[in-house]
Amino acid sequence: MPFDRDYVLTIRGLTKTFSGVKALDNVELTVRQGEVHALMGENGAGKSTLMKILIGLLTADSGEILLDGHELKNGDVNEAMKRGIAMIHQEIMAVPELTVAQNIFLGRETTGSLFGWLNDNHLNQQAKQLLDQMGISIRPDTRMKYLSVAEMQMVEIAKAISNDARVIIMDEPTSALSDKEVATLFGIIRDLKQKGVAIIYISHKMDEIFTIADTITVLRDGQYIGTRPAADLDIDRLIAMMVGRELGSLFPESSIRKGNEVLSVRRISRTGAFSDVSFSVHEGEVLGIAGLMGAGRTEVARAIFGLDRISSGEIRIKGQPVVIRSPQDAIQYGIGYVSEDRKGWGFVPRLSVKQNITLASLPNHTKGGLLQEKSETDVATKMIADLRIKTASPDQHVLYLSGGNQQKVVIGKVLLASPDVIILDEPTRGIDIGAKAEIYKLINQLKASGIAIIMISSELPEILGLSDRILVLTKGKQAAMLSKEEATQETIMAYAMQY
Amino acid sequence: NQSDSTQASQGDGGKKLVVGATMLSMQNEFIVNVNDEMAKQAEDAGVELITVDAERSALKQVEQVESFIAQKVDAIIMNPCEVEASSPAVAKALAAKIPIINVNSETSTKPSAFVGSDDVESARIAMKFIADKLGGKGNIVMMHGYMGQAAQIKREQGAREILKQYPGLKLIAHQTAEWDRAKAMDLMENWIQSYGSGVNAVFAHNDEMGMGAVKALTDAGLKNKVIVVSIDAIPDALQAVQKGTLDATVFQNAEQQGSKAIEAAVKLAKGQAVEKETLIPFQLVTKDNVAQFMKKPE
Amino acid sequence: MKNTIDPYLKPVRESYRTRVSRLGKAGIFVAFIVVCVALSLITPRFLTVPNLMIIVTQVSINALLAFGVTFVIITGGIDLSLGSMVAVTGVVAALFARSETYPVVVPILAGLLSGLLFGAFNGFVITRSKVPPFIVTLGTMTIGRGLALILSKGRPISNLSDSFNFIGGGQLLGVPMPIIILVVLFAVCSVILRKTVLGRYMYAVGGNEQAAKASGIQINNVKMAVYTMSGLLAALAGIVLTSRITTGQPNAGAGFELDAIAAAIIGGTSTSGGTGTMAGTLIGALLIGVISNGLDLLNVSSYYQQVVMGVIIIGAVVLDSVNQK
Amino acid sequence: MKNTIDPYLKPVRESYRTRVSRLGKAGIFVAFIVVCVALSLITPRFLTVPNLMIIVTQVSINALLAFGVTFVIITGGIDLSLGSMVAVTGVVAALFARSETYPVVVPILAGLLSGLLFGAFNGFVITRSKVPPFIVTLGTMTIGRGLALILSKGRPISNLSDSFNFIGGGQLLGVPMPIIILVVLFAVCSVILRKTVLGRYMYAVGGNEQAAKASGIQINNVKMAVYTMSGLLAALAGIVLTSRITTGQPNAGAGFELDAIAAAIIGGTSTSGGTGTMAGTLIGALLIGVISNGLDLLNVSSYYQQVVMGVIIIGAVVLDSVNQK
Ligand SMILES: Nc1ncnc2c1ncn2[C@@H]1O[C@H](COP(=O)(O)OP(=O)(O)OP(=O)(O)O)[C@@H](O)[C@H]1O
Ligand SMILES: Nc1ncnc2c1ncn2[C@@H]1O[C@H](COP(=O)(O)OP(=O)(O)OP(=O)(O)O)[C@@H](O)[C@H]1O
Ligand SMILES: [Mg+2]
Ligand SMILES: [Mg+2]
Repeated sequence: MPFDRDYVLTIRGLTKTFSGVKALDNVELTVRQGEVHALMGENGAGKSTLMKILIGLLTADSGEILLDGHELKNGDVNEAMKRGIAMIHQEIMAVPELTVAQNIFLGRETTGSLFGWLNDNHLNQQAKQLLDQMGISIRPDTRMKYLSVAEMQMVEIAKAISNDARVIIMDEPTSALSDKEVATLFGIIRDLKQKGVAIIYISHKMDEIFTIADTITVLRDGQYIGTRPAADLDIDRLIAMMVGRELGSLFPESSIRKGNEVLSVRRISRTGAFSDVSFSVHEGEVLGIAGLMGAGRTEVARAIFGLDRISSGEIRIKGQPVVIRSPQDAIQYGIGYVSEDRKGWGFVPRLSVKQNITLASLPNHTKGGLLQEKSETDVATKMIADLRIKTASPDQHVLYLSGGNQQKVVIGKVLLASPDVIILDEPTRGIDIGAKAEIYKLINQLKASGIAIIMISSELPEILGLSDRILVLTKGKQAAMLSKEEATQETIMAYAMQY
Repeated sequence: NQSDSTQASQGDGGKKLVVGATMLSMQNEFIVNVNDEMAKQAEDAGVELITVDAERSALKQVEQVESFIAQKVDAIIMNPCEVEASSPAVAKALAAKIPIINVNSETSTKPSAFVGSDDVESARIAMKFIADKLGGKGNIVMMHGYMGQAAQIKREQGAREILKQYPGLKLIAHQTAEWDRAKAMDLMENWIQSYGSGVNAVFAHNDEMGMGAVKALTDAGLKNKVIVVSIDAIPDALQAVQKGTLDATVFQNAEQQGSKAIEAAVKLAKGQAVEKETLIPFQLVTKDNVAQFMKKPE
Repeated sequence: MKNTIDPYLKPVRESYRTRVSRLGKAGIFVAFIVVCVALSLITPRFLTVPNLMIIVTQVSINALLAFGVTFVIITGGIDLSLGSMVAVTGVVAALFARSETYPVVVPILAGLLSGLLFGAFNGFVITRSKVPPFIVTLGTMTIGRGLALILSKGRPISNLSDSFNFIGGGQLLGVPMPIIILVVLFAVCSVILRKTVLGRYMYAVGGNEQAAKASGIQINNVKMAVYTMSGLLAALAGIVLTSRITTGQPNAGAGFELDAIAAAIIGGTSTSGGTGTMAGTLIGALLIGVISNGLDLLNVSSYYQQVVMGVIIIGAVVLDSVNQK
Repeated sequence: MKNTIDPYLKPVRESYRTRVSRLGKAGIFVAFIVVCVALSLITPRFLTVPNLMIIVTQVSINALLAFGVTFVIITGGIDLSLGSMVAVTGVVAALFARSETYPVVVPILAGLLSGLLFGAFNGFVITRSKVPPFIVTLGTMTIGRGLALILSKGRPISNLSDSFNFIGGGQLLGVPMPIIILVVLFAVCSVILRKTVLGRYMYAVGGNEQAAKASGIQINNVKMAVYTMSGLLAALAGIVLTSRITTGQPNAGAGFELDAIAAAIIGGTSTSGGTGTMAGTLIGALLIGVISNGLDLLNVSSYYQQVVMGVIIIGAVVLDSVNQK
């Protein structure tokens, strides 16, 4: 490929091996000044790895990176940052104990050495300016640990753009954002484009890609598949490039008759989180819960599952009022919960797939007090097959699985405890389109088997595609309960933005 | 014989006299014995005795004496951790015009009075016994106390003095077992592996370690071939000497040290003169004379 | 989805994974073998049956403590009170073991009970308050030392019954009792860790406490269990030690906690919790024991012993981590 | 990565946030005041100027060590070699401080240099190998003890010059030198932690090493810096101690590391890294000093002292954490 002065960034022949496994194999990527270049691929395709090499967090085995035609030193974050690369990381890279301002300017406090002096007032002012410009109302002197995931993600964005970089990598910047913040981000991206900044944009949300991207490069399984102008592609063709085949309809039709009531809550409240929420779910029914970020959906789920206490109200299981003090109680009453934060509350990274899957129902696999490895393996193998979890073996550490498969492991764990009702909180966050389709299929299967499902999601298509009824929360209050027929994107948003 | 002591120990103002005592280590049986005797004598004399444990730290000891000074006690008894490092305590007490008595061992700064004995001498006695037993010829191993502590240094010094006099005695190995019975047992076991029956005698810096060595040798069936001698004459050691498993120990008179120390403290507090140095001699304890050292059961 | 080539299905990955986990366990084992071979070459006295027997006997006490603290560290905790528990339980056992007053099971049970209570107290404070285990067990370390001194009045308790002294000093079919106890407890602890629900929960709690909680695991019960087991194992160590030296020593065990924790960490247990094996811990304890024995055999002067000991331990773990790369 | 940010800690409400952080600092301070008031009520000898002076003087050595280890713990590390560094540096200083052979700055510099090298060695091994700091510093703890004995030939080094002895024993305007040194170093360490880039990076490295790395921070430099500073502060403690007891003592400082770490943790530094303040550490050290002094004043018998000490320390931290709820 000839050198082109339009190309601010050229990556050629890049290969990266993790202990014998090729995560990237002879990958190339060329990015023009002022373009939004989407990098697409399934979970585990190597997108983040490529970007981490670019910013210098990982060292490539071979290949070259040219920035403005000059080679970029391999594996040196400082050098990469100095030469104008910034990155929003997929995993939130925040120091919880430091403030927002301190996080934004971390590593760039002064121009001096380690013994330079700090001026936090100055940092706060600068941060405030920056956040105001972005239209974010977060106090710069708030400690990072008190922010919601969404707010942290916005701070990360602020951090990246404050660097005056000429190439900004955004690795799933919107995974925790709702439409409002996404719109803000896109506004920022357009501004940056105007200034000639190149953006490398990674996301699993297809609509975003076609809204913002100029060019799309696809990786599959560590291999470079191709680069196309976004205008030349549509969703189906892009998916075909990513997964190497056609994908059917995302939301298969399902017509299952709903059965008896499984769970109902009446006017439950938790001080400072939500109040007077009432709903019920029936066997074979999917109840969607929609709402904006911070509407309190997760809080409702946690309270029902016994992770938090409710301050008033009543929870009934199959018509019987129950008191739930801990997840153990909840599990006993037949409630399952898949957290929106799978790293935090979902799986144990250093336990194997098998061990994670059986974790919530372990006593079922004992004989004479001893664990029955075979029974565990049998059950796990079946679950791996049922949920199509892609893992080399049941003994693989979950740590090494891709996001989608980690999610399925958590779902498998919850299923094994044979719940009557499952609460799925953002079940497809950060998951590629193929895995999403599988999770949707799975939800329908569960539904068919008579399980009641509560699904919390920020993705309206998902809510609309799967739910039989939709509860909309706004600022911790119940704004509406919509039937499948009443619900459209517009009506949901109208209720969600009420007050 | 102390009928007038209660009255006698009122200070000038008629207030009860207060004596502060800082002890090397209250985890050491010998020191506990000294302190028990001090407590008993103090009670008989109607003196308030404040005992603190320096836990073998000279720094802590200096601090404790500082604290005594701040509390304005009438006299201080110090059972020094170190010769040099505990000296500032003496200097500070003297500067504050509070009499300070060293009990059991000395410091380089001379206190108001000294009651005790010279550790070097105890080791000389022990080693001399070994030399005599072996007829001036044989292989010896030595177990040190915690390295760098005054007692360890002095006991090593005494042992080496005697070894020099007997060129036929060879010190084939020496190692610390940190005053500890279990560690001494491990060490002896390892030495047995190294030297087998090539060892003729063991000198341990204290009885605890001596008892550990005895145990290891007994287990290995070597005890009757190897002489073990240690220092302190704790009850366990005396018993062992009586049974013949420990060949000898060196007796220091805890009771005398304790009572003489209190006596000196009370006198000095009241401004009376005392002996500058009260030396309480060591005595070698062997099977022959062990009976006279054994305490009657309480 | 047949066409999709999934990186996780690649055979290479499997082999990588197994290689890592194999090495993870093997790493320190290799270092251990290196040290042993070196010692055998330097001195012929090292590799003899009696000497190896002695090493294992000597290691047994530290290993028992290390097993207990391995449980604790796997859950993300720490136990600094081990040494003091050895002293307290040893003194308690000795008080009941004096010359044939009670049958030997009484001192054993008394010792174990005191260890159980001590450990349970640690667990109770740690689970009910938010005080970090480091501070709680540092506190009970001091408390325990005081208790041992109070109970024994600061003096060794001797003249223990022969049957009691058999525990640490006797032999069964030519094998010293401490070795037998070590082997049995190693088996028991391995089984608990690998084959019971409790063991699995330890890894879960240490690996991700929140996920464990969300899986319905009673975190506090698991923590109570590990600290109590640590207390019980310390009691066993205390009993073996007391019996071995035929004396209840109030100042026994000082500093043992560091050796035990070192054995666990050398053996691959991570201080951040969630990983660790009993086999690794055993190797860690053996490594420390072998070095200490070797240095005595070689008659390295005591000042240099300390230097060499430190260097070899760091060196062994460096070797281990290089191996794992 | 155990420090996953908990999205549920949410309530971002400013007021709540500041309340928490204010209490976080105040908690142990309240406990400290409670202990002081209690002691003043029990014994009139406690609240006197000379006694308070003595307490602070006595606390100074532990506080200096605790400052250093606070840096280390904030970055997520640990330093068990503190006590040995005190011994080595004290011996080195004493070797150069013998009766007026050199001007007093020579022994001071020699001591500090040896501490710097020792600490830098810790940092070097920790950053270049993957060996956990616990093992590395446990190893150098043993090595250091051996070195101190080798350098001093196992004997105390005495007859130090008066000018040297002034450092730990002298007074300036009626204030004991150790107190002055303590105050100065407290100020310096606080400023480093709160006002310099290095301090900020310590929090970052301990709070989230990945994030720190991704922000272009040279993790290894920060770690080298904290272990080196820990060595320097230990050297200062070693010099003060040596001067205070007018002797270079090869066995000095044994066990000091635990007290120093305890002071830091009592003062609110979390062993998992990322949090901690110098003021908290100072209060932690003072609390330990006050309790120890109080127990001596009350003439609590030494065995019970240990029990009471343990109980009060756990109690104070429980009080602290209850306060923080
Ligand atoms: N540190 C590591 N050690 C071993 N394997 C790794 C490591 N980091 C990534 N991998 C592997 O490299 C491959 C590519 O991972 P990468 O994170 O780049 O995927 P991705 O395309 O960003 O996926 P996602 O969409 O889920 O974020 C995966 O198979 C992953 O398991
Ligand atoms: N920045 C904030 N300031 C104050 N309170 C907040 C903030 N963010 C969230 N909360 C509180 O936390 C509660 C729940 O937030 P959470 O983000 O978990 O809700 P959610 O609807 O599940 O949103 P999502 O899952 O999309 O993040 C809200 O009721 C809100 O009061
Ligand atoms: Mg990624
Ligand atoms: Mg949510």
